[in-house]
Amino acid sequence: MRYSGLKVIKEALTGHKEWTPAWRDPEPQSEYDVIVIGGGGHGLATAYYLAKEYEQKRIAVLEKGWIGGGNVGRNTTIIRSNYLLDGNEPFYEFSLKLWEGLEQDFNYNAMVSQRGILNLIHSDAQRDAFIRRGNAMLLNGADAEMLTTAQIKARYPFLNTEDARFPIKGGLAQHRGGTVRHDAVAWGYARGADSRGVDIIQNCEVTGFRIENGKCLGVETSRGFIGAKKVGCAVAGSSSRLMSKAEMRLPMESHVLQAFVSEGLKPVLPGVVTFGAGHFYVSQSDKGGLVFGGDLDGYNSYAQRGNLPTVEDVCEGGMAIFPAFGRARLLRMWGGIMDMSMDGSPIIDRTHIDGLYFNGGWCYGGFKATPASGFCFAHLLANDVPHPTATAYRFDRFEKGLMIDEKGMGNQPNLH
Amino acid sequence: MTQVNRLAGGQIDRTKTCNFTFDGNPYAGHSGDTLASALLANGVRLMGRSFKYHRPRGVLTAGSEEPNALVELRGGARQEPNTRATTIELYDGLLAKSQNHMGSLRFDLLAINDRLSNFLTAGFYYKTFMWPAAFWEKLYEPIIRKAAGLGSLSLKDDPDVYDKGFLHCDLLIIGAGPAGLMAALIAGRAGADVIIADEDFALGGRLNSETLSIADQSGADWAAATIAELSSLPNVRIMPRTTVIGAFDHGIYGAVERVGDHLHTPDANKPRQVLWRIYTQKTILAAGAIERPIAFENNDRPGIMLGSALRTYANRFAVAADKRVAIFTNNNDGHRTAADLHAKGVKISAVVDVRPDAPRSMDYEVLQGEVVDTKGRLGLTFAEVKLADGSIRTLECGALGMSGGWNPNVHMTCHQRGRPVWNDGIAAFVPGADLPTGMIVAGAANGDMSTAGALKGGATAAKLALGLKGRLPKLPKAEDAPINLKPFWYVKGCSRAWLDQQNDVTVKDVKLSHQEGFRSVEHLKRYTTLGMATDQGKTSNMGGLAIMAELAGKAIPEVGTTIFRPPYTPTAIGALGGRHRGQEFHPKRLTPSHKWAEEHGAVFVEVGNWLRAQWFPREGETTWRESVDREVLATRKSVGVCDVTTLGKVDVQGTDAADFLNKIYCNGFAKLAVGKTRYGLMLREDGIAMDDGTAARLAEDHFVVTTTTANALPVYRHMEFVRQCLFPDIDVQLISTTEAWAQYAVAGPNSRNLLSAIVDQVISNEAFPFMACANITICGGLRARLFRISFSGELAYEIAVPTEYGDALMRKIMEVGAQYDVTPYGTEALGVMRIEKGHAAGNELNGTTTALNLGMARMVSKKKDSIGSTLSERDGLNGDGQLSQVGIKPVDPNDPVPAGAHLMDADGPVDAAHDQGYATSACYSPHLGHAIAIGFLKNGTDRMGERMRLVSPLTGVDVQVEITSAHFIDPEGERLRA
Amino acid sequence: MHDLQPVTALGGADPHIDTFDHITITGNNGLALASVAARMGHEKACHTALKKLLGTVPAPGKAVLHDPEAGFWMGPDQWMIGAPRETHELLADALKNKFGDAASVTEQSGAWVCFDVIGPAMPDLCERLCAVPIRRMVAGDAQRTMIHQLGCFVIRRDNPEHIRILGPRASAGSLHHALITAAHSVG
Amino acid sequence: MIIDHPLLGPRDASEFTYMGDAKLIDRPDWQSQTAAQEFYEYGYLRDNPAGWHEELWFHEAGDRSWLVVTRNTVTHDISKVELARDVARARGRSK
Repeated sequence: MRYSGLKVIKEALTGHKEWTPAWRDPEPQSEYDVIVIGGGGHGLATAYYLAKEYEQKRIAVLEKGWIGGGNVGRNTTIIRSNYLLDGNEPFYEFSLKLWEGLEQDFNYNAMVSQRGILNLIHSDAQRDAFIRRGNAMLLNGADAEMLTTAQIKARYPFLNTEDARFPIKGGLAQHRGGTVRHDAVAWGYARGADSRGVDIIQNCEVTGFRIENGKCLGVETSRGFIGAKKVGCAVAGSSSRLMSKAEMRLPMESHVLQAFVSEGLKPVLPGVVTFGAGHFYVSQSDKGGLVFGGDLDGYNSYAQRGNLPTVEDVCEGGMAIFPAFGRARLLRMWGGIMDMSMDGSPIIDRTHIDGLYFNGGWCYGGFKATPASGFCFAHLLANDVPHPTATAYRFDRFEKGLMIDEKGMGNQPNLH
Repeated sequence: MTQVNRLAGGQIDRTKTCNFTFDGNPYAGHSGDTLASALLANGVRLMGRSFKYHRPRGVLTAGSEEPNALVELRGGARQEPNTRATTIELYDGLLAKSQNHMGSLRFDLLAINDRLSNFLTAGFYYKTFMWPAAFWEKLYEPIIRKAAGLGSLSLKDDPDVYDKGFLHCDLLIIGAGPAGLMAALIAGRAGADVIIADEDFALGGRLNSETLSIADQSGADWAAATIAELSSLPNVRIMPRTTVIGAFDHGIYGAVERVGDHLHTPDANKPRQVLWRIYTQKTILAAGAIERPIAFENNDRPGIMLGSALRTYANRFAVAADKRVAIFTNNNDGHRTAADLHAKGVKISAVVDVRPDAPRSMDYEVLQGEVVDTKGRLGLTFAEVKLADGSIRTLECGALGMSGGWNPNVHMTCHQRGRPVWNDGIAAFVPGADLPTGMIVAGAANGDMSTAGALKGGATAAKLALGLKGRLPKLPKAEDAPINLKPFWYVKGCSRAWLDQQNDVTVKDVKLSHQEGFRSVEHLKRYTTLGMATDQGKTSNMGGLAIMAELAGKAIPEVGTTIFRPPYTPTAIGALGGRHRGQEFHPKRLTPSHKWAEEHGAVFVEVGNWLRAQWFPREGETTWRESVDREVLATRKSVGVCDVTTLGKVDVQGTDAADFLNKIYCNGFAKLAVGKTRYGLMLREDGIAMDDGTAARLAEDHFVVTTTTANALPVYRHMEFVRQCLFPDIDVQLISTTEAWAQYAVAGPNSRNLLSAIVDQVISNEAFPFMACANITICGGLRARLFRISFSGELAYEIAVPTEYGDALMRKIMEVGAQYDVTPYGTEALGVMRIEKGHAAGNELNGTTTALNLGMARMVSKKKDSIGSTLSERDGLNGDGQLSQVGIKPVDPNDPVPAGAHLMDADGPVDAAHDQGYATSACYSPHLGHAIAIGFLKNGTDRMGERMRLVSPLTGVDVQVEITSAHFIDPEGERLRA
Repeated sequence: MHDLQPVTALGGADPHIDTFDHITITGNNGLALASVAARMGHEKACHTALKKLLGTVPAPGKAVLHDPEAGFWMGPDQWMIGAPRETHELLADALKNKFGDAASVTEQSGAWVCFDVIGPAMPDLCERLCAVPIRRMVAGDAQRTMIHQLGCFVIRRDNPEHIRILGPRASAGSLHHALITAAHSVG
Repeated sequence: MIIDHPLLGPRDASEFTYMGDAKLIDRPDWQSQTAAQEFYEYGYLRDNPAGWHEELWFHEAGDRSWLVVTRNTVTHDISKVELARDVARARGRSK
């Protein structure tokens, strides 16, 4: 079924009888050509592009719970491609370009809203670093603009520039950045994949891999063994847990990142703002909630919930730049499990086991990467060579000393 | 306007009248009222509009679970959107406005959405607004956004202040209803440190809302007497107006106390609210229960509310919601409401009970049947009842109470991912076994719905929590009615029957969600927005779950609940931010010469919480460059002084001190002579440069190590890690002395002359050569330290005295140095001189550069074990194509060479694929008369003299440059050895 | 003798005093401080010297409020010793003489700002500053904690209404501001 | 969270700075034949278990002790807290 305004009107006039499930609820088959483990954004996107761009058949997505229940359904919905390093920027810019045509591509309105993202600058050294970054973005074909404090103030008149502990000395803007309705991304990919024959199997937990003579033959699941020619893992925060079943240790730790939303408010924030001297970033959703976040809690966790000190730290940052938010109320806080890699950059690579592929290490940048991650992982699964924008995302980069460390924090995941 | 619906009795203070304004109209109520009760007393039922369809809304509840009666409270900078009228304590002069309407509240133009509701079903927006692609941002989204949100912020800075605090107790009791009060009484009498917190301003919970008695007194009187006794116990802290917002790990709870919200404005210097972090051994959750509504056609009109709310308004606030009230119930609670209201003289139109065995009454009519529709545009006028025989009966009523049973307040039992379990007896979820550490649940929150059950539950919980021995004390006699409830969630055949009244989610939407495959409870929530409103589904979720369960052919517990998340009720962001606002966001660190620098007009800059003098403008100087150029030239010509106290300092002592430095620095320290200083480069274990500084050997077993200002803390932490975790038997003692010593750089050809007049010892070049260090005295005996080190490339010293003498030393240097025209210089001049000298600093030590990149590859000793040396040898960090530090100067001396610009081949294309490197630090060199920069270039050491392009498309720079050595000045180092 | 005049952490020559209804906050400029850390293998000798100096070795979390030298535990095998500045300006040197090879001694006089907070509202004030269980602490309890993001020592003195707070000297102004605001809130 | 410090008793975890897996104590021998491989694994590979995890915390705003905390990464329960120095010695580290 194709969604459109006309279809909505027709159904409204005829009692909404023809709407069918957005995706089927199939029983797993005994074997597939490709199994993607993880029904999150990346897994569903992978399946979608495998079917659509790489014309693969017999594909299944296995999800232990309900699709979209991981980080794609619990992030702060920001998209951007304001990266610095060679290994990253082309990939994230590819992703942003995919976002720009996504809704028409998969026929689902995910509300991709390019309302711009702004990183505030508070010191000369920070300005130098942001100039270098902005130049890297432009040299890679992305957009970037350096804004003066006056330009910023014109857009955000209630920004605290008068009594700021860390004076605002301008900002690096990416106008093509913005926000997306996160759940709809999972649903859109799921619906698009399903309509191309992909089996999306919920409540099917992978409990092990069947590996013989260095080759992966399929997966053991809570619903029995399912054979596969190729198995791709895209389970974000659960990566270490899953890959340990193939006796792999990953360059990664799982950390909790909290996110927050306020009560619905009439529009005040046109774009996304990031506070460069505190741990705070914020945007406003189409429903009116201020959606904001900050730093990791900082300790290994699989608990999908955080603690009070981080909540306070984030709100302190918010009050420092937007003192008018004091009278808005925090409505809900939640946590997601981040697959924090050792250099803050992801891995899309084959493993040493034939037929077993890995996609993970997204840290807290996974959402914006969803389309390109799916596209590149599909490319790798289909062709056994990396997509041109994802060649640096290899397992062996740590052993070889080819880290992609945007923040320069080294091999301590919670600092990225 | 008079208080037409005010009844007799209640717990309001009729001696105190509070005048207030709602939507510009003046009203009067009493102290002890909420805004909601006062509005109802004045006959106002219409208080707001719903989110999507802009349907008229009145109060649904009498508590913090209210989804409908949300207002903008106060005006000006104190305007507070989405404030529940049901929790606003009335004060004289209160000002409130309704919200979310275009035009007036009565004639809201956006009510057109209600006419279009058939088009605006759950998730409709995912299926449309996609063509043409560019129209989303330009047309559709702006329209949607404009309609979004409920109340509005003033966008003025919040004028109130907020405190944070910390409390410790043996037992935290959440909720001061019968269970909580009884628990507090037992624990308090037993001598435990008890905190009892309740969100309400009046303690007692439902006891204040019911006509039930405890022992021989009314419930409210028993509560008052109990609170009086608790108040007399020094070990009990009673906290009204305090909402416990979340249960965090290991017995930590967040609680917000509203100190000033019931006042016209908070007292001067006092906070509006306090965020308490409560550390407790045990917790009793006695948070009560919330009544649930029933879904039927048009069940959302103003006047339709929970039956328990009708009782609260009547019994506690002495307010009838209307002169004529009908009740729709599936259990005995509806009859309790009818009896209470009848006793107060309110006309009961009828009690509609779905149960065939409903109790009869002499006082009012009881109908077996269901309410199937209602009428009344801005407020309820009639309810249509379908009787058991199928006939329709119309009831005239201005209020209708819904009693669908009660949901225990399990919220906080689930904050650590515990899941509630289903209890058939009360047809509701009750706390599961997986509770937060130390939590015990009592009373209605635990599913004990009678007063006697609550008292007993509270007493038992207290005994359990404190491990008290012996029997429970005799509890007062109280109501102990059994539950008689027929689960009933919605009237069959209804469609526009509201579940989530704020977000406009109806039974029809749940059905559509199921039809389209959004059947998991989380999908249901996200697709329909059920339970995502400001009440987080407290009154709506159960109905949605029950209907989804029925559609899916499952039992309710199989469908499960969504996850309960903090905060329990929405919490002001200001309270979570506390005092850390404006200038107090982070503490400031001031240098010992700060006062002196202020007196001399310094401009300050923030560096790692320090405020450092950036430059010292003099009269007649119109740009910062003039000041900085002057400071640089004066220093290089004669002598300058700069406060460098901010550099981290670590005192390293012990017999293994030299060995220790050998481990943390990549270069060697074992052979450094006493009285000498050496530059040290510290690597992270991954082989990347971490920090640099100097180590001065004051004695065989004593070094003073310096770090960069920004890295003082992480470097100290790293040193302790190496000492305690890697080499636990090493005899080294560490302590930070950053703030113990005031330290000044004195630089320039006259620095020795100047210092000779201060230092008591001889500091000739022979006696005190380059890189010497010593404990000295100055000015006739003050202990001090002297280091002959140079960041500027000049003959230079750093001199340190105990911090309390720092101000005096600065003044002394300026006084003594006058004859040499000593010039104070700030961080800008410091930066210029180090760039001229090619010294790496923070911009170069950016966490991705190696010793090799910095031109110090040979420093990494291969003869010893040091942190990072092994991993620094990886192939990817060595060999052809590595970046190395170079100098960059413009071919045309008038061109800029900005930091952050990228290096490209002179004739090649300008794009990412041809990027050769970048400029890290740049300045105008007054010494050379043109701009210079240092930066990193691929194979840079082999490219001296090469012409390249330096481009910064971001800032519009594209210039020809020449690659040079980074040592722009005195490359042989003759000056600093002079 | 040298002619350099010391200044207090808040600037000026005289201690700063702030008086509220139920609290007095006094800047205490009269302390000389030095840390003492036992050398590896010389822990016993260090303890002996400490005992001789203070009468007893301060246990973890404890201070010995002894005259003229007092001391509190800072970390494993590490203590802070304080004495009146008037009589003990060269405290570190004196201690080094007493401890010899048994300990590393580091002057700390300039590193800290000291405030004495006295009054019946002291526990209320403390509750708005830091997470120490102030009402459960007894005389001689010394805890390091965070006040306004600053690492501080909080020492409960003999007078039950008295606590002494040692904070980083460079942030004396910020710490003082935090104390004053809290005093307003509870005063 | 509360960390029950072996010397100081229960302290708010916000006084501590977190580093990661306590296996970081087991730094390889730089002179080993396979030092490069060992340091790579030491520096970069983690078990990252969902369950009990021995990890390093630094009492930054306290007594400056490094601690080894045994904590469950799913429930956040803490079962054991030791001084890292004692753990390091027990694992055979010296100087």
